[in-house]
Amino acid sequence: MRWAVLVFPGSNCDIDCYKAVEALGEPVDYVWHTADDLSAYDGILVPGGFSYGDYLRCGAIARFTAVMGALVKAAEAGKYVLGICNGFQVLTESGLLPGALLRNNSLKFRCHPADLRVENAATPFTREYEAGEIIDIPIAHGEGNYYCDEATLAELKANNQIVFRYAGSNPNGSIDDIAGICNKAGNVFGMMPHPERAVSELLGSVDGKRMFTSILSAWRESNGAAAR
Amino acid sequence: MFKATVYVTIKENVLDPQGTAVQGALHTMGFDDVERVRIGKYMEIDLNTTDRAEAESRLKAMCEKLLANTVVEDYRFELTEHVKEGV
Amino acid sequence: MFKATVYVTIKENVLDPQGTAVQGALHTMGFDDVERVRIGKYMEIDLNTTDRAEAESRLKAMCEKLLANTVVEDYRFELTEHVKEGV
Amino acid sequence: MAQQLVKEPTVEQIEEQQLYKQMGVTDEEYAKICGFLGRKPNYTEIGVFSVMWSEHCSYKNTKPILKRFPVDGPQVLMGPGEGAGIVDIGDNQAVVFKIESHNHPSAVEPYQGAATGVGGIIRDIFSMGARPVALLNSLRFGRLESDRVKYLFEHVVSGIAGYGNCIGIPTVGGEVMFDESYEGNPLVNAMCIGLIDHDKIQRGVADGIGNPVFYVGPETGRDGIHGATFASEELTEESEAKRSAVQVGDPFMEKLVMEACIELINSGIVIGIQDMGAAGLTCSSSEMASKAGNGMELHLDRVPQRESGMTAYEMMLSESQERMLFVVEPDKEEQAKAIFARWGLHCINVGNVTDDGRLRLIHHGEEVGNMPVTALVDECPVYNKPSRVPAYYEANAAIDTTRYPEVTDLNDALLRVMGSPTVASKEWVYNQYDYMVRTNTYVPPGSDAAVVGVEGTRKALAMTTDCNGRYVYLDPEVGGKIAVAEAARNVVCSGGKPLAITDNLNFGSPEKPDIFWQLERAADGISEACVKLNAPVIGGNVSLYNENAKGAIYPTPVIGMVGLISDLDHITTQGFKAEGDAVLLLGETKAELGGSEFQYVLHGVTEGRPPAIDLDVEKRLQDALLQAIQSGWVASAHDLAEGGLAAALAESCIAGELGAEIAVETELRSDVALFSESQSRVLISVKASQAAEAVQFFQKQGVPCSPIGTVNGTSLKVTVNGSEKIATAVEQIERTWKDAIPCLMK
Ligand SMILES: Nc1ncnc2c1ncn2[C@@H]1O[C@H](COP(=O)(O)OP(=O)(O)O)[C@@H](O)[C@H]1O
Ligand SMILES: [Mg+2]
Repeated sequence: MRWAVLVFPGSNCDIDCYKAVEALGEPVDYVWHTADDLSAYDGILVPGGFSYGDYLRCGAIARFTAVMGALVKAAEAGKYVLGICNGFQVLTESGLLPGALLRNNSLKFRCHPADLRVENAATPFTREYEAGEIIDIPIAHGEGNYYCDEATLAELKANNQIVFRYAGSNPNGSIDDIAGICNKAGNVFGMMPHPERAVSELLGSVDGKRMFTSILSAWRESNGAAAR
Repeated sequence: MFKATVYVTIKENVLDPQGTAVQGALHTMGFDDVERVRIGKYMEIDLNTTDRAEAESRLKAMCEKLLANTVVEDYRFELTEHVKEGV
Repeated sequence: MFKATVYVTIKENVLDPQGTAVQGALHTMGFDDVERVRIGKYMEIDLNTTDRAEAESRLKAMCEKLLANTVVEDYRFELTEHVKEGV
Repeated sequence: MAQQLVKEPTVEQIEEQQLYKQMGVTDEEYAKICGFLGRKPNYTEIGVFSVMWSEHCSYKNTKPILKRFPVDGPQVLMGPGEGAGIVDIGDNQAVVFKIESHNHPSAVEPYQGAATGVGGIIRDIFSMGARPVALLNSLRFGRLESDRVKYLFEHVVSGIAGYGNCIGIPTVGGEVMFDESYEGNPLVNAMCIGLIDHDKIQRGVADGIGNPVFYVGPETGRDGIHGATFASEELTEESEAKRSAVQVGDPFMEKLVMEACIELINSGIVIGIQDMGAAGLTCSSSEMASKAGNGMELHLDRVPQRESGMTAYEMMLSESQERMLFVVEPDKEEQAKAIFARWGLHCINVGNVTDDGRLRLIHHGEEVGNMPVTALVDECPVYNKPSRVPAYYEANAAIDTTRYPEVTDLNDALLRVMGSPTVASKEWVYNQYDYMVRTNTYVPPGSDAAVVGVEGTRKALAMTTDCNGRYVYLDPEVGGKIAVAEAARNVVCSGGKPLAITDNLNFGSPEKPDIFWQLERAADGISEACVKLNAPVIGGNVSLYNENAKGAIYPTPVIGMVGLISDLDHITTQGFKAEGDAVLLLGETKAELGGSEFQYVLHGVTEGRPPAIDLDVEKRLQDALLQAIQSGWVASAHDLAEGGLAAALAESCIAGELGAEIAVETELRSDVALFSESQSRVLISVKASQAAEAVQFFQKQGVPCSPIGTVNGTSLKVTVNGSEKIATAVEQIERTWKDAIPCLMK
């Protein structure tokens, strides 16, 4: 499975995402924001950080880069797209995921371990988790307060698009304790917590690892066991 | 040359955490008469064009595409013509 | 009841990195006629008072103390009287 | 827009009206400058001299003091002098670090002041060619009660967070202390740590006559003009009026500049590179020329300008942020431009290296400045300020620190000490910092030292900042020693071997003999401890004139230390690990409450002599502890600092989410025994089965070691000589400790 990690000016979790995939032993490339073709890749990570300094709104400016045009095509083609933190914000800004991420209700940047409940373990991103399982994946954001209108929320629920909720206290005020959602088709997923920061005991948790192995096994399955 | 002022405000029914926090702070500071605070953005943009209609349509496009996130924000703008000084 | 609109802008000679970044983005999006972008804040505040002079002086105090950081920002405000609906 | 007509004072006006005095230049200095020039300086020139000869750039008052520091050691690859010091960590790798203050800007505009402080220290690190991997900060504020202090604290922290988080360098540790001494004059010191391969080390030299000099980064505005002199003055009401001197940071821009500069350096074409920090273009150009023994010619019309009508004076003195100056060979220009273009940046040729040893400034086709580089950089007069033993110091000798009646409710005393903002949990602070980005933070904030892994190896770096200003005030020499010893102890407790230190001397006005005495004595203490603990000074910073209406702040020489953990298995944290483990106290407890948190919180005073320190004892303790940790049988280690044994026990319980049953045998009064801040003590825990062996091991090394109890249950229970003094649920202590700062900040 070929992986891409997008790099925008101001991305800063690109290296961490790259390392997390590299640890799987899978081929992975950094793909610069000026690239306009992602067809070589099966999985695309939109990393965290402060693309374009988070100026105006988080993810607002990154959305207009060339690579985002390619990303929309890749998403339509059914490729796996995972947006983490700022990557999630980019995905909502670009309309690949519904809703918006507002300022944390504390108005403060918050960085700490967070408990998440796996609400949907049937997505390509979460198949190696148990439904209802509580996992420990850290957050680090100032604008993770997920918002959408009533109708969208009802739709998210009806389609099982809410993948993670905060278990325990909600760190940012997000609607319905949402921590991560996927699109209707299930191949585009955005979350505020950082699975790439929970991949070794030294980092305090290994619960993020299964996100990457989930994607890999989903891809292998849909591409036949013979796939690399 | 046009000078545009763009107002981006949070939609009426969307929570405004910053406004709420500022209101709370004003109360603790003794400004109890503050009933409601909403915080938006105020942008000043200089546009190098002489055609008002054109300026308007371009500004609208900028707002829709970039300056506001219409999922949660409303926008409006004003345009005033400026004659360039000097030359 | 007064409705105040407060404009907080970055002082003329102070760097506005956000405005610069947005200007750059507008350029890459093809809005080359944008010459300058400055981004400030726009606040709407409801004040439960009937005395205009009082409203003004309180608003000034709020701006100086909290709403604007006068080290790097300027502010101005407008007040309009509103008659409370209903009741 | 009509150009603003700037009328600069003439050469004669500068002299007749003594305008140089407003820039902090004395009559004698003015005369010297005239001598160096062979004529009278114009406005631009006197401006350039004034910043280069300010304390901040020239160390004219502190050079004799800095000379006392030990700066050598086999591990040191580069000592003080460049942007940052460099220490070998083996395998062709090295660690680069430095600390810097932004006290005065933060007092005036806390968010931007702190943010640009962080931005500045990061530039110091990457301009050496290193990749910044971690940030720390050391903060001091007045009592966390007044609105102004809360405002400063809140915005300083969010400024640090705003910059570090955006640029993507984890902020992994630091310290915060609150004491009325810092009222109105907060301290904001930021430290950055980077990693580099030996062969990539850069210097800020303008070598190669005729080589082009490039400017990269955002446009120059009228920001922070006279920032360096501002940093060298006392804060007064008038400094409020100088508010325009505060610069605004753009961490996004710095991220681009940083990545591009690292790429440029890795390409191998850079001859010299330096950041434009204090005194901007002036300092970077003259220092780069001076280090190469060359001159430099700058064409100011080519300097990118944000505002119209800028004068030469303004451009030379601007402290606009995120700018760098570098030299490459002429045929490498295109390569450099291509690297910056990829990051959306332009580099601009603003001048050339010359052979005449002069800094020459050309503006609008005219030479507007021509000064000898050596005069600017090396010839600033050095002053040996008078020094005098302060009366308060003499008076304190007579004070018995146990003169207050015994405090008997020690449960209450413990909660009060744990709830004091200085001791309380700093989670409110560090949860605003992204301390995990880059995924090498193995010990996050909350333990004695932070630990950051060296990627691709089994090594890690332990890092900490420490200084107890109360001790330094009560006895500068002892306090200076303790600051170094405590930093080293924190590193050792985390499993590291101290490598070197960087220091930030935050003091009052050196014009006052009492203050100068503090400086001298503190420097002596620091030096002695550095020699003993084998941790030379590889760089630092001086911030003087830290005064408020009531006088000078407590002398606060903040020590930033980095240690090497040779194997990840040695990483040790302060939390108790397992039910049943034995708790051992290393070191000896004496009746030492002078300058303690207990004295401050319970009795409301800071008086007497601080705890004594014997550096031989300290060294023995640290060597033995490190050896024990490396042997693998130390479950937890925590150094005893503010709040003494009682606070250390509570902290180890809270971090481990475990209780402990402790029995202390002592000849001291109970409150003294539990809250004394005697030095050279560490609390460790080991498996019960290894306790006897552990005691033997330490005793053989000459380190006092007493088994004092067991990790057990959910409460902290302490008896002294058999009678119960403390019995409180860990959960309750934790609440008090964790809620203290958030409650005050509500
Ligand atoms: N300003 C700060 N920034 C980041 N971390 C901090 C800050 N202040 C304190 N901490 C962290 O909180 C913990 C406790 O700090 P402190 O009480 O000073 O510890 P110690 O006494 O062991 O040096 C440490 O891990 C420290 O790094
Ligand atoms: Mg300590």
